[in-house]
Amino acid sequence: MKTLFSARTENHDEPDLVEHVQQPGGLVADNISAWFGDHKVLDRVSLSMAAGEVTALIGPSGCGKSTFLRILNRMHEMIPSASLFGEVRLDGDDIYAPSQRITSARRNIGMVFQKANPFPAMSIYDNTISGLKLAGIRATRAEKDLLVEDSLRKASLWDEVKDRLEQPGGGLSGGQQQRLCIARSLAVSPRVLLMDEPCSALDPTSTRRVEETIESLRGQVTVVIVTHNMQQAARVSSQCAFFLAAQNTPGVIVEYGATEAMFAHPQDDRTSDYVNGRFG
Amino acid sequence: MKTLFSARTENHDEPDLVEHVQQPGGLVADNISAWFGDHKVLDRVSLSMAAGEVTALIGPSGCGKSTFLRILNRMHEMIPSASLFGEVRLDGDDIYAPSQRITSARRNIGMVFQKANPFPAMSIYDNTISGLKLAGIRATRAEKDLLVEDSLRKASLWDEVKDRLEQPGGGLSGGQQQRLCIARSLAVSPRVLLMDEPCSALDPTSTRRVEETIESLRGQVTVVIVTHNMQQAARVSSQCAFFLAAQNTPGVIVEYGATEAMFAHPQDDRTSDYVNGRFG
Amino acid sequence: ASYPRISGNGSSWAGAAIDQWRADVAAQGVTIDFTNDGSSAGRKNFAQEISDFAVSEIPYDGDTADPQDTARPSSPYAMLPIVAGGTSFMYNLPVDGSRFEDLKLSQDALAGIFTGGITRWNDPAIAVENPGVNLPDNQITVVVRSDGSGATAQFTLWMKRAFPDKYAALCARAGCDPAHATSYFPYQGLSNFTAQSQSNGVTTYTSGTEYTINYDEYAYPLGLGFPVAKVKNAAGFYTVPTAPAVAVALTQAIINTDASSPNYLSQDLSNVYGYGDPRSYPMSAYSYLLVPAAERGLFDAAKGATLAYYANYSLCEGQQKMGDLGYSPLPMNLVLAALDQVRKIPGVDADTAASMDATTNGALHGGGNPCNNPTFRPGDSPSQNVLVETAPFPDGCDAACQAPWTGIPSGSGPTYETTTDPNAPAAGGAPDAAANGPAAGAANNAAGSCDPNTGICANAGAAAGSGGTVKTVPTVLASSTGWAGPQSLMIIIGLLILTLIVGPPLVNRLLNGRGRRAPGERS
Amino acid sequence: MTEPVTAPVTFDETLHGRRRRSHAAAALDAAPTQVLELPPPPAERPATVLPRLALDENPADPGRVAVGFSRDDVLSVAGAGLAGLSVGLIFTVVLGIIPTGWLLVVSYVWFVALYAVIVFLRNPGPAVVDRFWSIMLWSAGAVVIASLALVIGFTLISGQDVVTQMFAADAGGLIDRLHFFWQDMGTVGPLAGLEQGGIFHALVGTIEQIGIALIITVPLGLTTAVYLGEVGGRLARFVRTIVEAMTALPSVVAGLFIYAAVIIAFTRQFNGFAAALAITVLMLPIMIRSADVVLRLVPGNLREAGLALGAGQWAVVWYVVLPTVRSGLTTAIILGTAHGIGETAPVLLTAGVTSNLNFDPFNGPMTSLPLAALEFVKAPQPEMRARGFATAAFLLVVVLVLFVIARIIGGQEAGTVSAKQRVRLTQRSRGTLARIQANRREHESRGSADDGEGMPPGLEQLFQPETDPPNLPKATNE
Amino acid sequence: MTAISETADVTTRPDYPEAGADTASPRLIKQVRERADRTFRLVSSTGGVIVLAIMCLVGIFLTVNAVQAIAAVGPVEFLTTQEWSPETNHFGIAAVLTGTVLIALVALVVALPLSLGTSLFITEVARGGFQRTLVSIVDLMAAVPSVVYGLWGLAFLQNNVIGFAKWLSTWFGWIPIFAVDGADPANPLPNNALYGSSTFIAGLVVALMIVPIMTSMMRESFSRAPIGEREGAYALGATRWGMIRSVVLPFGKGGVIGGTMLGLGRALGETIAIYLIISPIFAINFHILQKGSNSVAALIALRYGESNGFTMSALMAAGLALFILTMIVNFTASTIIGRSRSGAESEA
Ligand SMILES: Nc1ncnc2c1ncn2[C@@H]1O[C@H](COP(=O)(O)OP(=O)(O)OP(=O)(O)O)[C@@H](O)[C@H]1O
Ligand SMILES: Nc1ncnc2c1ncn2[C@@H]1O[C@H](COP(=O)(O)OP(=O)(O)OP(=O)(O)O)[C@@H](O)[C@H]1O
Ligand SMILES: [Mg+2]
Ligand SMILES: [Mg+2]
Ligand SMILES: O=P([O-])([O-])[O-]
Repeated sequence: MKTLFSARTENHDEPDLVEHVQQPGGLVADNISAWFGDHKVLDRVSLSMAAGEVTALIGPSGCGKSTFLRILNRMHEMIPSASLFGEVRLDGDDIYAPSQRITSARRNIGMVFQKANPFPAMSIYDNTISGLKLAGIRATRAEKDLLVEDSLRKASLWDEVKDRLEQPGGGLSGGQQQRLCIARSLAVSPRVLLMDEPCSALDPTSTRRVEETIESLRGQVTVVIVTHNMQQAARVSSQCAFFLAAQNTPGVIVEYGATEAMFAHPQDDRTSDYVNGRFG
Repeated sequence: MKTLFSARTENHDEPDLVEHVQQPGGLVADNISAWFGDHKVLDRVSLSMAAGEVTALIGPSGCGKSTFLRILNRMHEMIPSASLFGEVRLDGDDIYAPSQRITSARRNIGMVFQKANPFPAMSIYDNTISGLKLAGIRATRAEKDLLVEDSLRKASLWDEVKDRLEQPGGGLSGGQQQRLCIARSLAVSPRVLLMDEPCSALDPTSTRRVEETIESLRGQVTVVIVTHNMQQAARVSSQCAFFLAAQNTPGVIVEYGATEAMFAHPQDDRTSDYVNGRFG
Repeated sequence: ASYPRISGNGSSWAGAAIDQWRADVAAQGVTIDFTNDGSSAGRKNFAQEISDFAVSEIPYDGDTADPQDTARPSSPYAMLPIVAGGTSFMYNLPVDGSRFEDLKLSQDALAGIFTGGITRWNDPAIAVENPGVNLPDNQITVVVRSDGSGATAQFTLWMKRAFPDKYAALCARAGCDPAHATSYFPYQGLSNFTAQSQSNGVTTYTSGTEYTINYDEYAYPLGLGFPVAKVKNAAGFYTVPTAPAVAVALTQAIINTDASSPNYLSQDLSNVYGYGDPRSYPMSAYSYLLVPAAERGLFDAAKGATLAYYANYSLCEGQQKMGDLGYSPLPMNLVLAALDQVRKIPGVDADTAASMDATTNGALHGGGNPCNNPTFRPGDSPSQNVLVETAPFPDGCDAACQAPWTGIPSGSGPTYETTTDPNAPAAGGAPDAAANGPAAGAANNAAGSCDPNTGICANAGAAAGSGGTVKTVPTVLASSTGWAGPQSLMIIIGLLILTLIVGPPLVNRLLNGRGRRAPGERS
Repeated sequence: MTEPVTAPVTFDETLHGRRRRSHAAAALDAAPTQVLELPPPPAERPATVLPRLALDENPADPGRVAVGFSRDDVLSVAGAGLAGLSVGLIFTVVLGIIPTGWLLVVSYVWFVALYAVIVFLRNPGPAVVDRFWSIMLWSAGAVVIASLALVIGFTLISGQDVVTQMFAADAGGLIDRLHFFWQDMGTVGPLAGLEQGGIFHALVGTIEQIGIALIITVPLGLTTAVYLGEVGGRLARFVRTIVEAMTALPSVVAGLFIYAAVIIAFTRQFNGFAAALAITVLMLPIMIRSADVVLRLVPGNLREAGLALGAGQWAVVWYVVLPTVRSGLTTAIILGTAHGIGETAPVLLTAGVTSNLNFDPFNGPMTSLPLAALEFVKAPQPEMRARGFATAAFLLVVVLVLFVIARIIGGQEAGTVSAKQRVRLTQRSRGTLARIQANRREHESRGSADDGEGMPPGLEQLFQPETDPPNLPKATNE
Repeated sequence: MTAISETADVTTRPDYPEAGADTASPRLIKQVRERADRTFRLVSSTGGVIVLAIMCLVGIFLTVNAVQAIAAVGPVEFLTTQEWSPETNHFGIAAVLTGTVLIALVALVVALPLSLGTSLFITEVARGGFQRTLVSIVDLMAAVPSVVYGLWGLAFLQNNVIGFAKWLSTWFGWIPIFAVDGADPANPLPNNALYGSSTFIAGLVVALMIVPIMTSMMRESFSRAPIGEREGAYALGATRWGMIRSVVLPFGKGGVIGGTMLGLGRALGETIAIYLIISPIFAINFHILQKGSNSVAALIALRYGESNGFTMSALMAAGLALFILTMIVNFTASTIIGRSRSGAESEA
C-alpha cells in the first residue's frame, strides 16, 4: 500500500497547519476577487471552511458561487480569460503559491459537478479508480479491488453496481452516475470535496442517497456544496454562506455562519428574504 | 387575427365531446400500456385530465411519468423501439386513430421540456411564432406582432424581453428560455400543455415565474405537469396522479384525485409515504 | 550469370513489344522494369539518369526531334532501332445505320483531315476514295493525343515531310514550328478536334463517339475490334499496317550510317511515304532504344550486362512475336547495326557478347541464323528481308505487280456499286488490303437503335470493347431540334393527361370549399 | 459549533411552509393567504381513486397500437409510383415522343408531381412540403447508391473475364484458379491469356507503401491532432489552418514535390519509399483534420473531471480523451488510409511502374494496385483491360475489408455495448465481484489481527483520522 | 481574513469598503507543470511543427520552383494569358485556372444538393441497419480510387450523359453557359463529340468523388443537432421537414459550409479523373456543355512527364496558383466554420 498513498505521506511532511491541527482539510479563501476578462464577478470574498464539516454556498443564480468553488481547486484557471486575486489556503498552504503543483492541489481538493460525468470509455470499476491511473499512483490488483469496494460503499453505490462492475459507467441512471463520480473523487482520498449543485439534475431518491453520502463523509472530508435548494442546505450543512451579486456588480458574501443561525435568525434582510423564499 | 385562429373555430363543429362539454382541452388516457422494445414500462394506465385545470403527475424516478406524458402528444413514437397500447382522447377523438395526423395532435397538445430548448438561431420574436411557421400557418406582420406580445405576456416574459425581441433566443437566462418555450407553445393556441419537470433546471426565482405562468393559464389551457417537487405539485395543481413502478414491474397509477385530497389524506400507504417524503 | 534488375521507360507506341520481351527475359531470370509513359517522358528520365534505358520514336536531336524537348543526356549514349510498326487511323463512322468498316483514304485526304482542311465526312476528297458509299453529311471529329507522344511525333513528321504546305498551314493556325515534327499535336483553335490523353483515352473516346477518327498504334484498334482506315499508297492500293506491309515500306528507310552522329542509325523515312510497292503501308516507322554508352549514376557495368542481354534478346529472338502484336520485325541489316550499338553498353558480359558475335557471324559469314530473326534466311544478304519477299500482294494486283508496280489492276470487283465518278482513279474500285483486314472478323452482333435526337442508344455501352456494329436509325427528321411538332405534341399530351388525372379531384376539392380538411386538423 | 446542530428546518416543515402559499394547501388549511382567480371548484371534491383495484393482476399482453406509416401513406406512394410509371410508359413506349431511354426520368418526374398532388388532396400545406422533401431525400440517397452501384457494376462487368476464367472448367485446382491473386506479371506478356498472371506485385506494393505511410502518418498525425486539440495556442491555430488548406493539396503536386525533392535529389531512381512519402504528404492533412474534428467533440466536462482528480494534462489525454474517441480516431485513420490506398497520380510520379514483384521499397520501381489498374487499362489488349478492371474491383474489396477490420478494431462509440458484449461484461463483472470479495475476506482475516476494519491501511489513514475531531456534527434531519 | 465565528447562533456580515475603493488587480499565477506534461507538450508540439514544416516545405518548394517561370513572363501576363506554351515563353493560367474553377463549380452544384440530401436522408430518414449500411456505402464511395471514377466517366458516363447535355443545350442554350458553339440543330445526324469531354462531364465525375466527403461532414454536424431542439420542434406540431428546416439545417450550417468548402478544395485539386476525361484546350471556355476544358492538376499530370527545367518551372507556377486558390477557399471555410455553432460546442 505504500505506493498507493505515498503521495499522501508526502503531504504530511509539509509545514504544520495553521488553522486546523487536529484534522487536515481546513480550507480558507482569503480576499478572493475574480474576473472573466475585464468582467469582475467576485469581489474580495473571504471564507473559512472548517475541516471535516459541510459548508453550503447559497445564493441566487449568477452570483458567483460556481466561480468561487472553482477557484478553490484551481479549476478557474482552465478558462482562458479568467483571472483572480487572493489566496486559498489548504491546511495553511496557499494552493496558488508558485511552489505548489496544480495537480496536487486538485488531488487534495476533489470536485463533483452538476452534471454527472463518468468517463464513457471506462467500466464502473475503472471509473472508480480512474483517479489512481490519472494521478500516476501504482497499486496492486488487490489494493485496487479493496479501494473500489470502499469507495463505492462510501458513495452508497456498492450494492447497486456490484453485479455490473465491468459495464460502462454511462449505463447507470443519473443519480447512480453522480454517486459514481463521488466515489471516483473519494478514491484518491481528497482532503476537501467540492460539489457544485450535485443533486440539481437528480430525482429525490437519488438526491436522498447523495445527501446520505455527504452525511457519511462528515468528519472525514471537508465538503463544500453549492446548492439552490434551501432545504438541502439546511439538511446537509453545518455552515452556510450567502452569496449575492447586485445588478451589475460583482458577487460578494453577504452573510455567513452556522446553518441553523442563517436559517433561523439571519441578520441581513436580504439573507432573510432569500432563505424564506421571498426572492431568488 | 381571424385567419390565424379560424381553425380553432372550426373545431367546434366536431362531434360533441363526451367528457367535457364546457371547454375544449379535456384529455383522457384510456388503458395505456407502453413498451420500449420488450421492456414494458407502463401497465394499463387510465387518467382523465380535466379541461382547463392543472394536473400534476408525481412519482419516483423511472416510474414512467415522462413516458406517459410523451404518449399524450405522440412524442413517444419518436423513439424507434417504442410501442404502446390504449387510447388517448382529446375532446373525445383518439389521437392515435389512423385518420388523425400526428402533427395536428402535437399542435393541439403542446409540450415543454425539462431542458429549455429555444431555437438558438432564431430571434426571440421568431422563436415565439416558430410554431406558425412550422405548421405552415400564414399570418400578416400585424397578426404576428399581436401574437408575439400575447404569447410572451401569457408566459410572463414580455416585460423582460420586449426590448430585445430580435436578439437570439439562446442569449436568455435559463428561466427566461424556459418561459420562451412556454410562450412558443402557447402561440399555436394548444388545447393542452404538457410540461415535463419544467422547473427542475431553474433557480427559485425562475421557478416562481414559471409557476405564476402556469397559474395564469388555468382555465384557458389544460396543463399536465410532471414534477419531482411535492411543494410545486401542491402549489400549482388541482388534480394529481401518483405513479409508481415496483422493482422490475411496469409503472402504474397508484392513486389519483384532487391534489388537496392526495396530500391531506391519501388512501394508499405508498402515496402517503411518498408525499410525506418518506421515500422517492 | 546473375543480372541485376534494371528499369526503363518511354514509348507507349512500342510498349506492347517491350513488355513482351520483358516477360520473355523474365522467364530466363532477368528482371526488367518498364513503364510505358510516353517517348517524351522516356527521353527525359533517361537524360536525368533516373532510368537505365528509354524507348522513343524520335531522337534528341535533328530535324526529326521535337524542338520543345529540352532534355539532353550529359553522358554518352547510343540509339538503336528495336521495332517497326505503322501508325493506324481508327475511325467510328456510321453509314446507313451501321458501323462502316471499309473506309479508304488517300494520304492527301488524311493530311487534309488531320490539318483541319477537311471537316466533313462527305467531303469530295473522301467520297472519291469510297465510291458508292452514302457518306454522312456530318462533321469529322478528329481525336488526337493531348499528351506528349511519339505517335504524334511520327505522324507530324509524316505530315511535315509528305505535305509540308498543309503542315505549315496547320502550324500557322494552331501554333507550331513547321520545320519540326512535334510530340504535341497542334490542335488549338481547331473546332472539330478533340484531344485525349494516352492511346487508351484516344481509342476509348473514338470507340464511344461516332463520326470520329484518330491516329495511333495499330494494336489499339485491333484490341477493340475497330476498323482502321485503308490508306492509299503511292501505288494506288489501299493497305493497313500489317507486319509485311510495314516491312515492305521500311525497306525504303534511309539509315543514318554516320557512326559519329548522335542520331546514328536513326532513319530518314522520306522515301517510305512515297514508295510505289503496292504492298507498302506509307505511315510506317521505327521505335528506338536509348542506352547509356558509359557507366553513369546508378548505372554500372553489372546493370550494363543486364541491359545488353535484354537488348540482344529484343533484337533477335524477340522479333518473332512482333507480327502478332501489330508490329513488324526488324530486318537483319538493322539488327546487325543495332548489335554494334549494344556493344557500346558498358559491362556486356561474355555470354551476351558471344551470342551477338554468333548473330553477326551467322549473318555475314554464313553461320546460320542463331538470332532466329524472322526476316532473315541463312545465306542471304543481311539487307534482304524474307518478310518483304513473302509479303502477299494486294488482291487485284496481277503479275505485273510482282515487279515494280506498273498497271491498273483488274480482277476482284468493288465492294460497293460504283457511282460514276470521273475522278475515281480505278474504275473497278480499289484493291483491298493485303492480309487480315483489321476488322474482318468483327461480328455484327450488337444491334441496337439510336435515336438521332438524343443520341441515346438502346444498348448503350455495347459499343465499347464489344467489337459489335452499332446500327443507327436511318430516319432523317427535318430540323428536329427546334420547337417543332414533337415538342408541341409532348406539351399538349402532357397537359391533357394532367387534366384528366388531376383535374377531377382538384375541381371537386375546389367546389367543396377549401375548408374541408381531414378530421382533427386545425391549423 | 460546539454542540450538534439541531435541525432548524426539516423537510416536512419546509414542505408545510411552502404549502401555505399554495392554493391546495390553502384550501386544506382553510386559511387562504392568497386568493387565486380559479374556476370555482366542483361542489364536491371527490376523494382520491385507487385505479389498480379494478384491474387484473396478470393480464394477457394486449396488442399494440401500430404507429408509423399508415396504410394511407404507403398507398399514396405506391399509387403515385404506378401512375408515374404509366405516364412514363405512355410518353416513351406508347406514344414514342420521348426516347425510351428516358423512361425512368420521365416516370420519376411524374411520380413526384402526382405524389405531391395526391398528398395535397388530403393534407395541409406543411404535409405536402414534408412529403415532397421526403421524396427528395430518398431520391438523393438513391442517386448516391445508384451511382456507386454503377461505378462498381461497371468495374465488375469490365473485369468479369478474369472472374469467368477463375470459374472456367479447365482452370485447374483452387490454387491455379486463384492465380490472379498470387502471381505477378513478370513473365506474362501482352499476348498471354487470362489463365496466367496476376496482381500480387501490386498488392505487395500497395501494402508496403501504405504500411510505410501509416507508420509515419499515424503517430505524426495523431500527435499533431492532439497538439491542435489539447495544447492549442497561436502556433496550433496556424498549424490547423495550414493543415486544413493542405487537405485540398492536389495529389499531383504532392507527387511532383517528392519527385523533385527525393527522386531527383537523392535516390535517382523510382522506388516504393518515395511513393509512400508522397502518400504520406497527402494522408497527413486528411488524418489530422478528421482526428482533430473528433477530438474537439470530447465534452469539456470530461477533461475537467480528469483534471479535478488531480491528473496532469498528459494523463487526461491518454486515459480520458483518447479512449473516449477511439472509434472516431480509428475512422480518421481508415479514411486517410482508404484515401491513400487509391492515390494514383503521385504514385505514378514516384514509384514508377513495373510488372515484376519487388519487395524492396528502397530500390527500383514498385507498382501499387491503382497504378496497376491504370496501366493495365492503358494497354490495347482486351485481356489487359479486363485485368485492369479486375484490379480496380479487387482494390475496392481491399478497401471494404479494411473498413470492416477498422470497425472491429475501433469498436463502437465509447460507452455503448452490443447485446453480446453486455452478456460478456456481465460475466466478467461476476468474476470481478468474486475476486473483490475474495480479496476482502483475505484482507479481513489479515487485518482482524490489528483493528478488524475492512479497509486498506491507506484508506484507514484517510478516512479515519488519528484523532476524532471533537463535536463531530451528526446528521440532523433523520 | 474572516473566519467563521465560533458561536453557532450568530452569523457574520463581512464588511466591504465602498464599491470602487477596491484596487486589487489580478494576481499572476504560475502553473508548475509536471514533467510528464512538459514532455507531452513538447512532443506534441514537435509533431505539430514537423507537420507544419512538411506542409510549408511543399509550399516553399512550389514557390521557389515557380519563381523562374513567373519571372520570365511577369505575374500579370502569367495570370492573363490563356495559351500554355512555355517553350515559346508564352504561357499563363487564365484558361487553365478558369477551367479548374468551372469544373469545381459544376461539381459543387451537383454535389451540394446530392450530399445535403443524402446526409439528411441518413440522419433523419434512415434508421437502424439501413442507416449504418448507408454510412458504409458513402464511406466506401470515398474510398473508390479516382482512377476508377475516371475510367468510368470516360467509358461509361460520357456516352450516357451526352443525351442529357444535348437536351440541356437545345432547350436552355439561350443561357450562355449552356450554349454549344457549332451545334447544328438542323443536322439530323448526331454530333456527340461536340458535347463530350466537357467541363460538365468532368464536373459530374468530380461531383461523385466529392459527394462522400461532403456527405460525411454534413452528416456529422446534422447528427449532432440537439435532441432537445428537435423534440421542441416536433412538439410544436412540426413535420419532419419543418423540424429539419428549423433545427437541423441551422444547426448544421457550419458543417454544410465546411463540407462544401472541403469538397470544393478536393474538386479543385482532382487530377486523374479529369485528366482522363477532358479534352484540354488553352482558351477560356464558359460553355460548360461544350467539349474542351482544362484544369491545373490535369495539366500538370499531362505535362510533367516531358517537362524539365523551364517547362517544369512553368508547371510549378500553375501548381502554385492552384495552391493559393485552395488556400483562399480553405481560409474562408475555416473562418465561416469558426463563427458557426455546430461542432465547436460540446453539448455534454
Ligand atoms: N466562462 C465564463 N466567461 C465569462 N463569464 C462567465 C463565465 N462563467 C461565468 N461567467 C459569469 O460570471 C458570473 C458568475 O457566474 P457563476 O457561474 O459563478 O454563477 P453561479 O452563482 O454559479 O450561478 P448558477 O447558480 O446559475 O450556477 C455570471 O455573471 C456569469 O455570467
Ligand atoms: N428511450 C428509452 N429506451 C428504453 N427505455 C427507456 C427509454 N426511456 C425511458 N426508458 C425506461 O422507461 C422507464 C420509464 O422512464 P421515464 O423516463 O418515463 O420515467 P420518469 O418517471 O419520467 O423518470 P424521471 O423522473 O427520472 O424522469 C424507465 O425504466 C426507463 O429506464
Ligand atoms: Mg453555478
Ligand atoms: Mg422523466
Ligand atoms: O509512344 P508514345 O506514347 O510516345 O506515343
